[in-house]
Amino acid sequence: MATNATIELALDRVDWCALAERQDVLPRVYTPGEVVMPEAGFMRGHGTFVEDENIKASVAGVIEKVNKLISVRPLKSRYVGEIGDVVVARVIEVQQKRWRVDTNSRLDSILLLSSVNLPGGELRRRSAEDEQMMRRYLDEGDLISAEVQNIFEEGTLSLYTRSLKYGKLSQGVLVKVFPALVKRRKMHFHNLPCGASVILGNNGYIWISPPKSQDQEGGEGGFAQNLGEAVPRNEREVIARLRNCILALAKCKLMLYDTSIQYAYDESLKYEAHELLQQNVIYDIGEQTQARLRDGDE
Amino acid sequence: MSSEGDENTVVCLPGERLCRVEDNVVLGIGTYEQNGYIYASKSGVVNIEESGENCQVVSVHKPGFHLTIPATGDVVTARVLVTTPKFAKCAIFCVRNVLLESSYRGLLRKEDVRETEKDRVDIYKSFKPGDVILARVINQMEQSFLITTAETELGVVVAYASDARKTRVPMVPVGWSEMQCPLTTIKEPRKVAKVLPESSINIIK
Amino acid sequence: MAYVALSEAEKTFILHGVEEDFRCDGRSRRDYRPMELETGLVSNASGSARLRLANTDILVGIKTEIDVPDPLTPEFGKLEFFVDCSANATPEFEGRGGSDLAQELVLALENAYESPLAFDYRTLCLIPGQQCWKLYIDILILECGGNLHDAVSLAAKAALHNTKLPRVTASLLDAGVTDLIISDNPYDCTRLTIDTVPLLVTVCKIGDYCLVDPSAEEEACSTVSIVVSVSMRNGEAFLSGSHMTGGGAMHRDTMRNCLNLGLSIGEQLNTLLAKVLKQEEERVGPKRPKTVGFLK
Amino acid sequence: MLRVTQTKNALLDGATIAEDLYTTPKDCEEGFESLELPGKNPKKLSPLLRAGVLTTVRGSAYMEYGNTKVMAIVAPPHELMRATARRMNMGVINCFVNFAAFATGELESVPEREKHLGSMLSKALEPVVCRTEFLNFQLDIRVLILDDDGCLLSTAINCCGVALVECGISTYDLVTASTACIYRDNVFLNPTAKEEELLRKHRGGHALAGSENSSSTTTGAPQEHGLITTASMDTFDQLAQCQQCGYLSPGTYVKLLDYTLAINKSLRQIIRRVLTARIKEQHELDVREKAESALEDQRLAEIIERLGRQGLDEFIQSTIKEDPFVKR
Repeated sequence: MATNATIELALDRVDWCALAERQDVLPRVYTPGEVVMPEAGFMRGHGTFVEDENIKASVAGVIEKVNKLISVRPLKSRYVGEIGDVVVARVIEVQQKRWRVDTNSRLDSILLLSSVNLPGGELRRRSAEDEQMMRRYLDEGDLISAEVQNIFEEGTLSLYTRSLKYGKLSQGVLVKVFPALVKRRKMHFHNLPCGASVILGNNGYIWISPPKSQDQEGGEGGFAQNLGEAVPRNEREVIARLRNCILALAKCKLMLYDTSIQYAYDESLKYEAHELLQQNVIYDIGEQTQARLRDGDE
Repeated sequence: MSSEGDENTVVCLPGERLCRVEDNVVLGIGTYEQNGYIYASKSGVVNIEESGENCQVVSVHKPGFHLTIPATGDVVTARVLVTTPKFAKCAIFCVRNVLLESSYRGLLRKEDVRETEKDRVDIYKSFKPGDVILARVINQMEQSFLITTAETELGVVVAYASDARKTRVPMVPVGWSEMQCPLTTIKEPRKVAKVLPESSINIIK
Repeated sequence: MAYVALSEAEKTFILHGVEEDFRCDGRSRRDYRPMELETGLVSNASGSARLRLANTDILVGIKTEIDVPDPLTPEFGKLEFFVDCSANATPEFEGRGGSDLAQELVLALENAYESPLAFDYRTLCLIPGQQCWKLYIDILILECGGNLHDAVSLAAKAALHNTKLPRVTASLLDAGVTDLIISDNPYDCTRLTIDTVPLLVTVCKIGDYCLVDPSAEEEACSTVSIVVSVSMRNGEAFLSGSHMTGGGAMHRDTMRNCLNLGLSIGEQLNTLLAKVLKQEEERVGPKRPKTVGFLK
Repeated sequence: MLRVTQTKNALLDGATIAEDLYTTPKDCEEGFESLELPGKNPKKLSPLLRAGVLTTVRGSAYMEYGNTKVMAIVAPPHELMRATARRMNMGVINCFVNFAAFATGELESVPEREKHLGSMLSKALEPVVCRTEFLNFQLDIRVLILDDDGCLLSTAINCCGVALVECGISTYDLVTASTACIYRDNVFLNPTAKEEELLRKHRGGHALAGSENSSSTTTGAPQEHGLITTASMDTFDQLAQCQQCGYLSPGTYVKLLDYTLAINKSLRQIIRRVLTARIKEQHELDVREKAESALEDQRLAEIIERLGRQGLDEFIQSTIKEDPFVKR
C-alpha cells in the first residue's frame, strides 16, 4: 500500500515570475490615484474617478479605452458581470419564486422562476408556486449553466436559462480560477477533441463533464440528472487530466480558452494524470504552452 | 426477535428487524428500511394497520409519552401570536392529539388562509392574536413550520372578543366568517373552522 | 472542515471515482497531494514550520517558557497546543465559527502526544519536581483545503524538530534556592529528539472504500473518517491515539482495514518527513541564509 | 536532567522536607500491587440501569457501573440556535457534560475533562440517532456525573442511549459502550478510577524506566499502556465510536477492541431487558388509561341518551333525586 507522498522543500520552489519575463510587450499598469488622462473630451468608466480635471485610476489595473470611454480593469477581482456572459453558478438558497445563486461575484446573483423553462418545456402559469415544487427542480448545492440577463443597479446579476444550451449540470468536476483568466469569446461551450466537454464560465467557474453527444447540446435546458450510470474509466481519466491542465494554466497565469487548453492537454500527455499536480511539471507545461501559443500567433 | 407482550402485542426495541419489505408494506412512524428489511427505530408496540387496498402500514407506537415533531400533513393546534398583512405567526403547541411540551414556531402565509380567492385574503379579518386555530403542516422551513388553514375543517376554533373585558368569554361561531360574543353580541370577522360536532355536547338543543 | 456545497451529481461522480481507485484529480486512494515544507521561517519563535498540502496552508510557531512541573508527573516537561483558524481561511471562521474545529484539532493532538512513549517529556525537565520547560505549540490555519489533521500534525512535528532550546546551567545559591542561568548564545542550544513523535493520518470512508488525504470536496461527501496517530519506535509502528469523526458509523472489518491503511501510510510519512528534514538541515546548515517564506 | 539534592529548608524552622520530592518508580510499584489484579474470572460488575428516572423530563436515564453514577437527560428537539448560513441536511446533536461538585477528586482538570467528554459523547451519539428526522433542529443532551470511578465515557454513552430510546427519539439501534485498558501486560476491563489514575499518573513512566534498566521481561520493547473506549451498535455490528489514548501496538489495539465488543454484547442484553420491562409497564399504564377513558365516554354517552329521552327539566329533577348527598 505504498503512497507516492512527496514533500518538497520551499528552497527549490519554482520561480513562477520567470514565465512572465518572456512576455514581449507588458501592458502599462496603473496604480490607484495615478493620473490616467486629462478629463477633457473623455468619459469616465469603471475603476476611475475625476479629480481636478484629471481622470485618475481608482484600482490597480490595465486601461481599457472604447473610443471616448476610459475605464481601468483590475487584474485580479471577483467577477464583474456583463449582460450576455455565460456563467456557471451554484444554488445557495431557494426563496419565494426565485433562487439565490453564487457566481463568484461580490453579491449573490438571482435566478427568477420566470427566467427558467420548467421541465414541461411549455410556459407553466406562474401561479404561487411554493418552495417545495421549486426545490424539486433546483435544490441547494446544484450547479447550473446560465447567461446574465440583466444587472440590477446595486450590481446583483439576474441570470436566465431559457435556451436549451443552459440548465442543470449533471456529473462532472468544477474548477475555480480567477475570472480575468477566462478569455471572453463567442463560444463558451466546447466539445474538446480530447474527449470531454468544457463550459468556460466568465465568472471563473469552469465545468468539465463527459462529452455531450451532439443532439443534447449544453445542459439539455432541462433538469434531468442521470445519477445512475457511472462515467467510464477512460472518460474519467480525460476529465482528471483536463482538470489538472486547467489548474496548471491558471497557476502560470495563462489565458484560458479552447486552444490554450487543448495545447496544454497535448503537452501533458507525457505525464501521468496525478503527476500534473507537482509544481515543476506545472511549470514545464506552462512554458511549453506559452511557447506554442506565441508561435501560433505569428 | 421481539419478545411477546401479554396479549398478542409485540414489544420491540430500536434496531430490531420487523419484517421484509414487500411492495404492499408501507413504512409507518418509528420504522426505517435497511437492505431489504424493515427495522424499528423507536421502542414500543408494533401495530400493523390495513390502509387502502391490502396495503399494510407497519408502525411502532410508543406507549406513554412519545415525542412528536410536526410532520408534513399533520393537523396541528396553534395559537396566533402576531398578525401582519403578509402572514400570521403562530405557536404550535399540540400535534394531532399529543400535547407538546415546548411549542414550535408556525408561519401561516396570506395565500394559505383560504382556498377561494387566495390573493384577496385579509389576515386581520381572519385571525386575531390570541385565537386558537386548527391548521395543517405544509412543510418545514428554516426555523419554523409552514401551515395552512385552506380547508373548511381548519381555521379559528376558540376566539376571544377583542375589546378588553375582564371576563374573557369565548365567542360563539355564527356562520363561516363571523363569531359573536355571547355577552356583548359584538360580531367579529374570523375564518371559522367547521368543527365536527360528534364529540362536543350540544347542551342547548 | 470548512463547508463545501456539492450537488448530488458531483457527489456521485466522486463516489464512482473512488470506486475506480481514480479520484477526480487522478490520484489513487492511497496517494497524497504534493506537499511543500519550510522550517525556521519565523525569527522570534524558538521553532517554526510552514506546510502547504495543495491548498491547505498551515504555519506553526513554538515558544518556550520555564514552568513548574505537574506534581503528578514531576520529572516530565509540558506541552500545550493552541489552534487558531484565521478568518481569511474561509468566511465561516469569523467570530466563533472556527472554534469547534479548533477544539477538535487540539483534542486530537493532545490525545496523540499524551503518552511519554510518543513524546519524550523527560528531555524537557530541568530540575525534577521544581522547574521544567513548557512548550507552547501555536498552530495557525491560513487556508483550508481538506485533510487538516494530517497537515497540522506534519507541520507540528517539523516545528518540534526545528526547536532550539537554549542551554541551561544551574547554580546553587546559599538559601537552597537553585538559580538557572539560560545561555543567550543562539547557537549554544539543545535540540529535541522527534523520531517517536506521532503523525495523524485521516482515513476517510466514501461509499465502502477508504482513502487517504481527502480534499475538501471529498470530505463533504464522506460519511465517516477515522483519525489514527502513528508513532514509530525502533522501526515498528505504534498507535498513540485514534478516534472516529464525521457522524457516521463504520463496520468492524472496514474499521480494521482503515486502521491497517492508516498505519502503513503513517509509517511511510514518518520516514519521508525525517528524510526531508535531514535534507533541509544539510542544505541549509546551522546559519540560515535567507528564508523563502511567502514571497517567491 | 540536572541532579540537585534538596537541602534543609530554613523556613520550616528545623523540619526537613522529605528527601526527594517526587515519587520514585518503586512507589508506584506498591500502588500497582495494591490493585486486585483481575484474576482468571474478573468479577463481572453488572450495571444498574433505570429509565425514566425524572418525572418532569420526558427522556431521562440513570446508570451505575461499579461506583460510577451517571444521569442523562434528553430534551425534545428545538429550533437550531445559530442560524448557520448553510442548510443542514441533518439535525444537530449537542452534548453537555457536567461534573457534580462532589463527583471527582482533583478539581482543576474538571472543565477540560468536561469539554473532552462532551465532544467525544456527541461524536459517539451522532451515528446512532436518525438525524434526518429532525432537520434544522437541535437536540440537547445533558449528562450529569454524580460519582466518578473510572470509564466515564462508556457509562455516559450507555446512559444516553437508554435516555434517547426512553424519550422516543428514533435511533437506528441500541448503542452500548465499554472501556478496556492495558497496563504492564494486565488488561483491565471497565477500569476503576484508581486504575485509570495510575495509568494517567505514570503514563508509562515506569515503562520508560522499565525499558532502561530492563527489569521488565520484554527488554527494549516499550511497555504498552493504553485505554480504548468503543461504542457499538450490534444489529449490523457497526462501530459508532472507537476512542483510544496511550501507546499500543496494532495487535493489542485489535485485541482490546474485541474485548470491548464482547462486553458490549453482554451489556446489550441488560439494556434490552430494562427497556422491554419499561415498555411493558408503560403499556399497562396506557391500557388502563384507555379503559378508564372508555368508561368515561360510555358514561357520558349514557347521560346524553337519557337527556334526549327525558327533556331538560325532568333530567335535572332526576339527577337531583339520584344524588344522595344533596340536602333535601
